[in-house]
Amino acid sequence: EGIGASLLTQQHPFYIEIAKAMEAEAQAQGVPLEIAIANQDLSKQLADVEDFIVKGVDVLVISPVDSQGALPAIMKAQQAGIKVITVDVPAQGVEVTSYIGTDNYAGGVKAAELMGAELGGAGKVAIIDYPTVQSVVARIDGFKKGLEAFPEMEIVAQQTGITRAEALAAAQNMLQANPDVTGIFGFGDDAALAAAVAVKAAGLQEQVKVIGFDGMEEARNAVDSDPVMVGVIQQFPDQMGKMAVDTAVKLIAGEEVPVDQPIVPGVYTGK
Amino acid sequence: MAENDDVILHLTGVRKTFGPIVALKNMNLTVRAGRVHTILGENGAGKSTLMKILAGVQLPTEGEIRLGGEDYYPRTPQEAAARGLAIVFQELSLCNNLSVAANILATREPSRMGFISERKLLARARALIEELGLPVDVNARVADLSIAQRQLVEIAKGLSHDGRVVIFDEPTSSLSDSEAEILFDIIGRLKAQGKAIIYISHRMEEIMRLSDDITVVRDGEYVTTVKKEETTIEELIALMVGRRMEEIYPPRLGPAPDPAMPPVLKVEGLTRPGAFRDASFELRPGEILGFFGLIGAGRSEVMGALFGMLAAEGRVEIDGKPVTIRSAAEAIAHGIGFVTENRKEQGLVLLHSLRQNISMAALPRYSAKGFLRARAERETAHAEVDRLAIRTGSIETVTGTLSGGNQQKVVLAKWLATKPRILILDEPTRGVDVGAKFEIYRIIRQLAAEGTAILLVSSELPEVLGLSDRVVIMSEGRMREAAARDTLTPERVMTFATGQF
Amino acid sequence: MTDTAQPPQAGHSYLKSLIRQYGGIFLSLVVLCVVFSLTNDRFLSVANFTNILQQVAVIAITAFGMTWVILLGEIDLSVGSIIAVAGMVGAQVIGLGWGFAPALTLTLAAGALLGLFNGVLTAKLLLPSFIVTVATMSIYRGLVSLPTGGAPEMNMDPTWIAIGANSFLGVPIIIWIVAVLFVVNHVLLAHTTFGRKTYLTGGNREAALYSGINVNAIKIKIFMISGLMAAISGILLSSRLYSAQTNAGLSYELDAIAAAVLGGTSLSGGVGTMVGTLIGALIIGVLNNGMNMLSVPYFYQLIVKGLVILVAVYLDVRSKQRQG
Amino acid sequence: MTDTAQPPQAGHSYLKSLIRQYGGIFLSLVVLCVVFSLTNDRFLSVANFTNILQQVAVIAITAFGMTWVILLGEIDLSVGSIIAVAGMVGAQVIGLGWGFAPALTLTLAAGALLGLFNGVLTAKLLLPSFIVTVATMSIYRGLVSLPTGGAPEMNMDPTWIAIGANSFLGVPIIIWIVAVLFVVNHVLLAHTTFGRKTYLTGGNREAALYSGINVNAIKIKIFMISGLMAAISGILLSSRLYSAQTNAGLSYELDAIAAAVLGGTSLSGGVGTMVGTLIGALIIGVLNNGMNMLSVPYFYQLIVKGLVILVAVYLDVRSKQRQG
Ligand SMILES: Nc1ncnc2c1ncn2[C@@H]1O[C@H](COP(=O)(O)OP(=O)(O)OP(=O)(O)O)[C@@H](O)[C@H]1O
Ligand SMILES: Nc1ncnc2c1ncn2[C@@H]1O[C@H](COP(=O)(O)OP(=O)(O)OP(=O)(O)O)[C@@H](O)[C@H]1O
Ligand SMILES: [Mg+2]
Ligand SMILES: [Mg+2]
Repeated sequence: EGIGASLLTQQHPFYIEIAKAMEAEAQAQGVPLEIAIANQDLSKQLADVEDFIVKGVDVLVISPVDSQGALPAIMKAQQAGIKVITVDVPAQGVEVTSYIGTDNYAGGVKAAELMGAELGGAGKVAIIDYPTVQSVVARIDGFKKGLEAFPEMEIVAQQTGITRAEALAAAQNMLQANPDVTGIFGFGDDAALAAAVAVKAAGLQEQVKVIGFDGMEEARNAVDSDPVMVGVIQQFPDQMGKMAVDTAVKLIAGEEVPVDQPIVPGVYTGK
Repeated sequence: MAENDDVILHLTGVRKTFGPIVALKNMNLTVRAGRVHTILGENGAGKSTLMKILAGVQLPTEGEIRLGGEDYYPRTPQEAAARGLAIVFQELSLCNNLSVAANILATREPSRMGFISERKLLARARALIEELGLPVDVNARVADLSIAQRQLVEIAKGLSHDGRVVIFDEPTSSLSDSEAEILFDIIGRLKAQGKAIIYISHRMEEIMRLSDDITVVRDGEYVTTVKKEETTIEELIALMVGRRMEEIYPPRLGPAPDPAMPPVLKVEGLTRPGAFRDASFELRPGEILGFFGLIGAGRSEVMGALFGMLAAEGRVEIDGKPVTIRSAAEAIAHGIGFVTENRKEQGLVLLHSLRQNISMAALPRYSAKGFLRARAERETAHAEVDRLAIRTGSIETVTGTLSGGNQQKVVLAKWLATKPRILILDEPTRGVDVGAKFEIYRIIRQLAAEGTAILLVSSELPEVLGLSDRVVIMSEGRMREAAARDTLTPERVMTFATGQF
Repeated sequence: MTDTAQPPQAGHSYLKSLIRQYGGIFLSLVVLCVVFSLTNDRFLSVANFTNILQQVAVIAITAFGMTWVILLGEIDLSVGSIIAVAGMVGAQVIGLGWGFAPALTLTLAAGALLGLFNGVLTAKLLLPSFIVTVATMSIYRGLVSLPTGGAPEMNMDPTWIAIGANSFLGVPIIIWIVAVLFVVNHVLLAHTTFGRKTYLTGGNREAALYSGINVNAIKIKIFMISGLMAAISGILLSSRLYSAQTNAGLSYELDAIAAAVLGGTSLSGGVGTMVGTLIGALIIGVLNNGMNMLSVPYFYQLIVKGLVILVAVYLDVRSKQRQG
Repeated sequence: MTDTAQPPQAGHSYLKSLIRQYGGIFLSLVVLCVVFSLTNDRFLSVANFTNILQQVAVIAITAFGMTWVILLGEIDLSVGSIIAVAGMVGAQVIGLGWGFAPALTLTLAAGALLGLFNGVLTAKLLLPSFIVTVATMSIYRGLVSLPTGGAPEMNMDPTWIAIGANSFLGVPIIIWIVAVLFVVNHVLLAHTTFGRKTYLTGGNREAALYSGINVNAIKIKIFMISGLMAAISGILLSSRLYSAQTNAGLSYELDAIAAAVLGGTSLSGGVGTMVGTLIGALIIGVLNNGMNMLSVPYFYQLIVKGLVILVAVYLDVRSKQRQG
């Protein structure tokens, strides 16, 4: 009966938005919805899905902790006759009924284009990454690919900063080691906001521009008010969540749904 | 020493250092089959260190050791056991969470391909215990045993090795006389079997009773070896401490306390179910009240209850005012000090320096608005180390590295530093050498003369009779008799203590 | 007084002594099961218990190894990272096309080797095991990411996957493995001289030395057991996930320690049993599963989980005080 | 024999005894600094040391509190969660418009209260602190997420932000705070009866009881100190981040324990100093900073960090053995 949703985290505004939008839509449609949080742990996600199977949900909405690693969870659900929709993070190695998500690679390219425009096509860039998350790796790959269009731009440092505190330390230390950096790309809002703090703490606000990814409210406000934050690639979690529930409802009703439902990210540069 | 063929163990010039500390300087020893060879020396003279070397626990720094005519430098306890050496260690080395049987046969459990036969283990341990005649349940967990019973287990464990040389390092320091008798029987049998026995003790009477040969050590150095028949207690003490000592129990200084004086402590009907019932007595300033009883009589529990560490019912008055003491802090605030019987567990922080141990029960004295008065603390520590003649490098020495007897003196120092009005001494001279005992007795006398009221719990009858003004005798948790010292004879005391009156 | 360091005596009164010894936590486990069955009809089903056991397998096996370490009075914080390393070694060897048996062997060897490293540093260099394994936790976690740069590695070897997916005699293979490892660890600890030496060493290191126990050798062996158990956990995990994740097993060391301590193992060494650890792991597993079944929101799950652990240990401590 | 439980004696030989007591880890710290200066010119600059100290502040302050707990022979795994709770309480109170002073007061009170809860459970109910704080780690982490459902909460109060951003007499306020807290904790531990009672209780609980020390009161107070220090860390962290993150401080407990143990605090209690803990925290901080400066990839950083910790403890243990 109803929809089971397994989301990879609940400590990120992006996923909180998705969860909120799903709950709102489920209520509007009058369909039961249960949400489990994997807390970035693949085996917890598998356990959550197994528990959904025992409970007998009709549709599984899942944002995989890992594209490949979610395979057994998805296969188990499908073997139990449950239709699977992936949200935000695609699954690899298995066909799902539908995928709803941002094109992260394209978003990364857009971030590079924005960076190039802001820096006038020349300068030194630092990156804050999160190498164990595939969607982030796609963003970084897209960003690097996009920068190739600017021969006078150079990536001089790349460090990992998973939480906001870690990102702050990484940004500070990169700026210390490379005082001629003029642009920082943060893999997410947290990384970008932390980088902006580091830039101001180092007194480099005239020199360094920061671009983020996700585009949640806090980051958009920062773009509006903080000259260091020049822009953010904006995802649309509210659309994602609503679309996921709508798709699930259609599946319960036995309707056909498209296999791929991409949501093109926007570029937010303020007023 | 002619009969060289009987020599089993022969040491010459053995030296052992721990960093800058010299524990053994120049030690010689010749042990013969079928004889009990006692090693006598002050606390810290190096006796236990020597035994640990023989047992394969420590290696000598220098020196020659020969066992049965062959070189003997055991590197592990197993090697020592294999070469025919059995040892009962001074410090208890039992595992509290395991059963008596598991401890006795530790590492030698009856097993097939590594699987222990629990049935055979019990049977073998029981056989051994029965053969030795020890009153211990092999199924019991060591943690549930009294210190005396643990000591018996330690003895059984040591003797479970079949040795040509059997070492006892202060086996009687926590045994009462009746249990000690069992041990002496065992030693007699071992001797009859032709084994060589090395015996260490500070109790002169038992040394004279058991020994054939006696070797005296001083400051880690061999002094001399004498035959029992050719010496006296007085001579041995003189050899050991380097001076003559006429009287072991110093006489009281000044007059006996006036019985008409109001008591500083009055206890009426103190009862703790399962431990003791109806304890009632009075204690006057300057009085030494002895508590005698066999081990397990419940004396320590009475003291624990007085000190607020154990719950009990009854009436306690201090200076004529009824008090309820619910914690050690309250007891100390009333001027009570408590030299506990188990120094390792209740007495000392072995990791810490002497200075920190000595000040620990008197911290408020060294506090100015919560800050430590370091200088005052150091001065007290120095004064107590001097007064008790504690053998230590400095007041900053880690207490755990001191010899057993010196650790006991630190416990005493700790409570003297609180300047108590009422001082409870529970087995205060356990493991202490004769010279130091005399010092401690002298200090007890002096405290009494200064007006301190003293409760002296001891399992050594001579000690109780030698020091007390009055004596309380307990057995099975009840007071059997309280009488002035003059009215008591050792026989009379034992009658009450064993409940045969 | 029962001997808490010892497993219950065999014989007809086994169940009785089991209840006496594990009264507190056993009660907690039963109460949890009853509460969850009353609130959700699907909780009490064979399918769901299979679920729970499968989900708890990784923690339980790691906790068996951890019990040894804690009994010695030591700690092993690196097991979470070893779980990840094991999965990665298996996946890499399979990737080389060497097949299942070599992959299995090398994975187990890797676990034992990493444990050996912990043990040697602790025993021979006399470093505190806490700091040694905090350091190796970081080192092993770094190592696991080197072959793939942090990305997961798929491992679709059919035999490897069968471990986590198939059944034998109607019972999932994972559960067989947990059962066998439980029995092996229990027997080794309770009925062999090696187990006895472990209790002796953990209970009183000096006494063990005086008894001639080679304390260092025991310590090294036990860290190897811990590494080996973690490696087996890693195999099960990667088998269930069809892949080796570089962040697999993150912070599992805490769950493993919690299971052991919940089961009555004392962190100061010398006291504890495998039975207790198994019950401890089951409590954690039943709790996670039951709250999922009740759809308790995530953050409330964290709170409830903490509270239940507190209540369980409290009951256990109190029931032991009563008896003693 | 030097007394390892005590800070060096005051006086002209202070530096000498400092070097003797902390020879091993002090050396490691110096070597690390030299290596990083040689490989990167910008490492050795006032700006960078300010950086390091700011980054290390949170760990150092948490570790000061942890040192107290470990000295007692206990452990506090809940500090990471308390860091997060503190940030959230501050942000919520600011959000209510009550202003800076009430926010600060309530945050500190919250930290002390959560510590009190740990302390009471450990001391009064006689539960092992490991399991108590594993449980409250989970409970507090759940609580922190309740007000926002897991989202971060902005805290743009100008005074709050000033703590992390401004300087006083040319030195960042954060560094002043670390310095003051170091001195306060050091003096409290080394020169007051409360500190002495802590050492004694950690060294031998029963002997402390018999000496009239109120062991339970000490334990409760010390868990409150630990909670308070964690709350201060939480304030600094949220100030630097302009917001309260619900996952703030995750796994910081391990860093704090590592700093204390690296600094010579013994996990079995009774031995350790604040000076040692500060050096331990600095080693961790310098290491992270230096490797970032050298652009060492993340996974290699993990490996190097582990190795350096091992070497540092090894040197320390060896230098202590040498002295006797
Ligand atoms: N591990 C050690 N480290 C440092 N010093 C030690 C160590 N073991 C023993 N000592 C020192 O060696 C000396 C001899 O100690 P030992 O225990 O052999 O004395 P003992 O003759 O058995 O005394 P007692 O009669 O009090 O038992 C003492 O000064 C003691 O402090
Ligand atoms: N460390 C201990 N652990 C557990 N039980 C103990 C311990 N010490 C003593 N007991 C128990 O307390 C009871 C009395 O103890 P104890 O033998 O100390 O009596 P006592 O009258 O004080 O004798 P003594 O002072 O001669 O030792 C015994 O039944 C014993 O089992
Ligand atoms: Mg001795
Ligand atoms: Mg007694």
